[in-house]
Amino acid sequence: MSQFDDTTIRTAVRDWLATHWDPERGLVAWRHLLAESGWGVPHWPSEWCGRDLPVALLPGIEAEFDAIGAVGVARVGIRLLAAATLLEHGRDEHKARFLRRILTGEDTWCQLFSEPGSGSDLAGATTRADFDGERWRVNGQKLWTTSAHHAQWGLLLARTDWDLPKHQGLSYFVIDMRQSAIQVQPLKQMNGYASFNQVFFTDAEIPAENLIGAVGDGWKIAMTTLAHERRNADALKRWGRASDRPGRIYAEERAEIATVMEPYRWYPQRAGRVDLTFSRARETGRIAEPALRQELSRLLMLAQCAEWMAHRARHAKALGRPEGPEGSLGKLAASHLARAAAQVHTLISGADAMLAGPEAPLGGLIAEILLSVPATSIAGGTDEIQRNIIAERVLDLPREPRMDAGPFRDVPRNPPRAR
Amino acid sequence: MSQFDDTTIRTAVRDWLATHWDPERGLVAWRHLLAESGWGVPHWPSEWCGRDLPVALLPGIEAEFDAIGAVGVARVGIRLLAAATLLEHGRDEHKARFLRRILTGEDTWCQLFSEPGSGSDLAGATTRADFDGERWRVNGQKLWTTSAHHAQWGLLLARTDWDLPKHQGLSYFVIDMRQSAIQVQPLKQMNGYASFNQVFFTDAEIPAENLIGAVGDGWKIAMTTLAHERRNADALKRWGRASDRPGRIYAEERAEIATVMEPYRWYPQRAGRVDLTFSRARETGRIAEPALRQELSRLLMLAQCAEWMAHRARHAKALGRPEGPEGSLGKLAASHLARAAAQVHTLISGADAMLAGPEAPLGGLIAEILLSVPATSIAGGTDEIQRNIIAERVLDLPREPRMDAGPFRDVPRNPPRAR
Amino acid sequence: MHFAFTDEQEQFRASVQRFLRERAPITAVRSAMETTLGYDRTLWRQLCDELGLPGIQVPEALGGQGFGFVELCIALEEMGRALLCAPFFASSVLATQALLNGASETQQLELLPAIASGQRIATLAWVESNGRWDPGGIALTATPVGTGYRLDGEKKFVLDGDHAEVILVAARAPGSVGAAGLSLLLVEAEAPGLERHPLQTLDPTRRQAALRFNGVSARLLGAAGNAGAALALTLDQAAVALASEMVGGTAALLESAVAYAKIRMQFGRPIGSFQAIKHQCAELLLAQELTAAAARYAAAAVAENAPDVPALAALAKARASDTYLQAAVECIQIHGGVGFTWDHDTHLWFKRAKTSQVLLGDANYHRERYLAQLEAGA
Amino acid sequence: MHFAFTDEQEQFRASVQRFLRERAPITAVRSAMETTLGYDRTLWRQLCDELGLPGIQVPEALGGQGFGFVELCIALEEMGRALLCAPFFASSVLATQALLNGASETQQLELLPAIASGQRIATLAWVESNGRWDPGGIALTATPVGTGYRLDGEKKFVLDGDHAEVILVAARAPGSVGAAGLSLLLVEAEAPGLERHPLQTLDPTRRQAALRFNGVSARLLGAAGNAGAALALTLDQAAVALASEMVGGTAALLESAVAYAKIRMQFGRPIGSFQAIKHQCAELLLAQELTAAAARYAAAAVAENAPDVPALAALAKARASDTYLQAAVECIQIHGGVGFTWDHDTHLWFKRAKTSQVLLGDANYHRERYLAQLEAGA
Repeated sequence: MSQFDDTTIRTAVRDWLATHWDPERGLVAWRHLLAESGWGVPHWPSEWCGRDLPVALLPGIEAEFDAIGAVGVARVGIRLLAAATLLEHGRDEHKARFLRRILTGEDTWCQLFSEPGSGSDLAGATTRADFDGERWRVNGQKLWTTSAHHAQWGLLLARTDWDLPKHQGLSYFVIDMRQSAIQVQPLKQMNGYASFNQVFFTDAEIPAENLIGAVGDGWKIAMTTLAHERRNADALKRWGRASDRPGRIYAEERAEIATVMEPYRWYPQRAGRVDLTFSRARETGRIAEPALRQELSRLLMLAQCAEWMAHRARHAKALGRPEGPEGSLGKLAASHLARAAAQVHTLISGADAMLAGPEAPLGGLIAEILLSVPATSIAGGTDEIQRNIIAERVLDLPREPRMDAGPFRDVPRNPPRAR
Repeated sequence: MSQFDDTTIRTAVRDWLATHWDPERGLVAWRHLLAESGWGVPHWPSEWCGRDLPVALLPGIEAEFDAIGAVGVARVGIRLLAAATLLEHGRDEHKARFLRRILTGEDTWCQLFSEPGSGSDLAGATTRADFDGERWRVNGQKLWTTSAHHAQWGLLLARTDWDLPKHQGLSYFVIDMRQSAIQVQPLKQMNGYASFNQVFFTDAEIPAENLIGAVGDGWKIAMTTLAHERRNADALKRWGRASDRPGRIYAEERAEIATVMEPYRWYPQRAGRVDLTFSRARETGRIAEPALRQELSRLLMLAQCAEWMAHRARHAKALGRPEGPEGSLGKLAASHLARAAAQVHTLISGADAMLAGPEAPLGGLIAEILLSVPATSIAGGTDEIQRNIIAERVLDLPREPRMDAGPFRDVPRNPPRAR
Repeated sequence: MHFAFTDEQEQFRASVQRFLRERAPITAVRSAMETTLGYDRTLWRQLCDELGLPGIQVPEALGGQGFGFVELCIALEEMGRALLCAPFFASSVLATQALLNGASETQQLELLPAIASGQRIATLAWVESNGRWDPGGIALTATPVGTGYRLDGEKKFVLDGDHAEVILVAARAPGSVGAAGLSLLLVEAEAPGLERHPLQTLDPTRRQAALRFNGVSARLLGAAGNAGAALALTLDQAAVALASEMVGGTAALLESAVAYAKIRMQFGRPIGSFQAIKHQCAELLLAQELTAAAARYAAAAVAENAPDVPALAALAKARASDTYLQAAVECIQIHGGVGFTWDHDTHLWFKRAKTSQVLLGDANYHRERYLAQLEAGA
Repeated sequence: MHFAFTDEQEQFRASVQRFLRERAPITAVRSAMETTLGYDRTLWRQLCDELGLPGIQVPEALGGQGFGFVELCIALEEMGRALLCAPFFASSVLATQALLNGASETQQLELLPAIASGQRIATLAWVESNGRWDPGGIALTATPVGTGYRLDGEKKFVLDGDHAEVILVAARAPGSVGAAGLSLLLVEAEAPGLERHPLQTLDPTRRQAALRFNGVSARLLGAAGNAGAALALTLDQAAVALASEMVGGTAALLESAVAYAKIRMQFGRPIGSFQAIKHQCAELLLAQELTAAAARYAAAAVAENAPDVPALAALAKARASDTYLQAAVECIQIHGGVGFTWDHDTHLWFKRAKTSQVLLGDANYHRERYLAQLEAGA
């Protein structure tokens, strides 16, 4: 058997862990070891902290880590999207400079794509980067930037040519967030959380070598980042499972996860918490109300179907069939679910639905659901965009006539927002 | 007081009726008398069978007719739209030739606007009329033509210029339906009725003098016809109230009404028959089912609101305020009502909803409702078109980019349908 | 029954609208909702002194403006549109109507002038922790003690209950059940044994409180044990009033959504040129027109003491519950991400819509009531 | 539980689909539905001889193909797509499952081969004029007479009941109530005292009949008074089977709507380029994917005799009732006027959808059942 045999590999990693794993080691030092050994990201290229192993072997390797509670590389947050993008589009100098510190968790990253004037229409970005012969100067504003307040690096999509059609005039940069020309302001949401930031650039600087890909490749590279974002959306649900074992390294990992997961604390509520409806209906006695019963039953059926639809898509993928439409369909189903769940929670809570805070139902959790659900049909692509995607890419219905095909300079767009 | 005083006028008409009214007279002969006297359409110009009286006096005059049961001019069907259109856009020779026979009921008319390839997009008509120096020759196909099988005359919208933008290349004609170059075929609907026709033209002829307005005025004139159609839609509900009195003239009127009303027999069912839901729910005992109660209550509320909305619009109009958006809003509400009513009828009928014919609920009426309701959201402008109208003309939202603005010859359109 | 407002009524609406636009813009709402008191006393005084709104429907003989219930509802539409943050609904709708319906003439003469002038804030406490909106759910007892009564029990969801100076309490004779045995009683805010506890609400522009009555002395209003009908009427009238306020709020949301759809550009076009947005707005306008018709018809019915007020109140409130929330949800959706931010104003209406959805009973409750009314009448 | 079909199952689907496309196009459906018999005997024989469909899920020892319930449901999806006009559902689903669930082995050996081969058409008669789908609604009585039984009463909505040769009747012992005392009995089509009366149906592609039993002799199947569970199981299985058929019908409607939206031009564009149409189709696809997932999961559960079949059957049927009708209504809407004409085919699926909506219980009924199942299991 070759070196790629599952048993061989599992033996190898088990031996290596037996020698090196020590829960009292510092988190960063341990991850440097992982990066050097290639066991942290064994499917990455061997010259970049990996071992060139096929992805299919990852579960076995992870199982060996899990078996003894060994901590892995930094696996949460935007930094993963950065790593995936750099691996695909970065030059060797970029990989050398950034990848290892991503794995060790020394650097956090943020994604600077959305703008006040371009939400659904991401390619309509108007934050500009102008090359002055020596370096790029960035001016504009980004929005919905998670972790911008503690990130070292940002993945920036900026317009570098205004005479080309909009998708062609964008370039992709790594920008150092620690400069005074960048101001980060938290953005409070209607549910009281402030999970995102606004980022203002006033002649912020990027050295020439921080351009990723070629000038004008920005849209293509951003699509890579977003594909990984979608792929990781499912993973988010599994994130933050920090171990509660004793040991210095676990404590450090818990702190890391707490920081990175902070913005996502309300995400379960955003999805409507269908899981709470049946039990709440029984506990409150409202399950006896016929009109509620219909709504509740409809909701639970929808939730069950959405789960099956997702399973079925995953199963078909596992059988090697094409991925199919499940991305946007699943997202749209999640939107329907969240809205229906909010309605059912309201019906169950009755007058109590008017309350918030500790004295409110479930210590305010129901109120948090009611105030978070409206984000589901917007964040990560509105329902309207999902329906367009399904109609055009799954059902192959014709596209609408485009009004933004010419030089971007001439495309009607939103005026800059006052600060 | 002037001759326009209500009392004076009512006395005048009462005297005239006392002298002339005779229920044993023939219907057509009586209506010729009415046309000569001007009392049939007193608000029309005195040179065209009228008396130049203000519309406000009509109710009083009608009351005098009603008081003794005097029959009026032919008031039902497309002929009224023809009369309104000719009065506004016809030349004197047209009025002289057509108006009187419309009032006497000697001629029936049909409207030849819709085509297989142009439904929502009426201005996309491709039935062509070409002038050969002497007469117009018509080729093409019309659809949804009520009464085409017995009409003497048709109001035809046809394309006379293919190089102008689509609204400008249409002309408006009166066409003699009694020619062999016109074939009329009944069109059966999914509910079993055949209320409409398809009309095929193969070198059908129109003399030059039957052009209404100028060449290219077709769209503008068709709008006049359609405005009257909408205005008369409400009146339809009151049509067909033939008197059951004895007397030759009443028998003749009943026969006329039966012929003209035949295509509209299923219209009440098309609207969903909300009026039957509450009583049926009680009679079947289904009103005790909680889920049905919610649906039924929601439906009855909607029906009540739609009625108030219509009242409110009429009242505001009576106060001299601008007509407002009630046309499309009312039509859209009627669509929602019809669909919701069909659902409620289904819930009430349960297993019986699977039946049709004499043994089915209400002798098949419920089945007829279920099979007729789908027409409500299509006929007279689809829901989608109504929403566009509301959005653009009431809410003033911007129009979509037009793909059909150039010469009609170049506008993408449906291929002709095989016969 | 009238189907359109008179010119006088439209002028009245315009004056209230102008006043609120100038004195109570949304920035003022935001400031007021964050104060301890929960509203702006200065603005309240202006509302009283300049427009006389707090007693608009109260007869002049009782210190009011002598207009009718329709005018009250017009004012409420405008307050809903402006999202007025003030104890108007508690004092001028709930408490005022309870007194008009349930107190004796002498008591009305004594109590209403101060409330109608806006000098004293009153409220009505009827719902309890069980969350039942119908008077049958009342458990708090009123026990005769000398010439007065002693109240024992609790009330919850009392609008402006933490700061109101006059508290009308619906209570029942010990041992009674259902709509029988109910009385309306007056409690002063400072009465011994009364504990008032502000509730943290989803909607920061409408305060609520929980009240605990530990042997609180109270004064009977109207006849003892006979307040069931007056209370039921008051709640029906309040439902119509709330529906009117909700119609105004819906109008504000619809306007906001449409205005944004006209200027927001994506893909080189205003988003309002996309059918998805267009048709959503068209359907929302339809829902709003239908609901507004219901609320206005119901208001006229209340003004005329029509016998079908219970059915019409249920209809108006059920429709308003659905329509206001639909407008709030869709207004956020059309604004996209920015509509979900705190700094954007839509969430303030959303929170009012969400609260109004259940206040005085949700749509399911009122749909059931409506059908029961039809059955009783048929 | 599996979440996708195996390659073998997909091949089976393709062969059924091909067969139906070639031999039973919609023109053939139109001809068949207008015959007196209501279906095409030649086509039925081909269906039996070439594909062996009528006994697909019946064990080989009983004369069937020995495939499972999942394969049955795959075939039903394709029959729903093609709108097959044949007594398959009555004979191969209702009657066959009733025999498999409720007859003794000897009886199965005697009766099933002829049904599984398609030689004899059978049906199940359980619903009566009261329209109750649950076995508790049965009133027809079976009175023991010698070694047999005498049936008195009536049945309604009996699928293919006017021409079926074998009629399985659900009856109750005189005096029994609810699910107790029920028996399954066999009646020959020509039995004296049996009056069969075809019902005029909304859906001309699925015949129904009313049956009157005036002292009809019948033969007991299984144990006397003990058929309640078998009947309930049969109805759950039938609900899953019907849901599968409905999923296929929905697919046909969705394909038709999308295909038309791509070619129909209005305003110089295909109507499918308008968001109103696009988004409607996208939502319909979502509804269909969700419902298909439910029907397929439920079919697998039946195949595995899973304990939650009652809940899953309720779920699949409730969703299918809503989704199929939605597809039918919107397919007509997208086709516009032409979709309302007799010559256009959409109305045929619409009528099947409308009938299937209530057949075996409507969505409200099954939503209530689903929640009751969850409560019982929680």
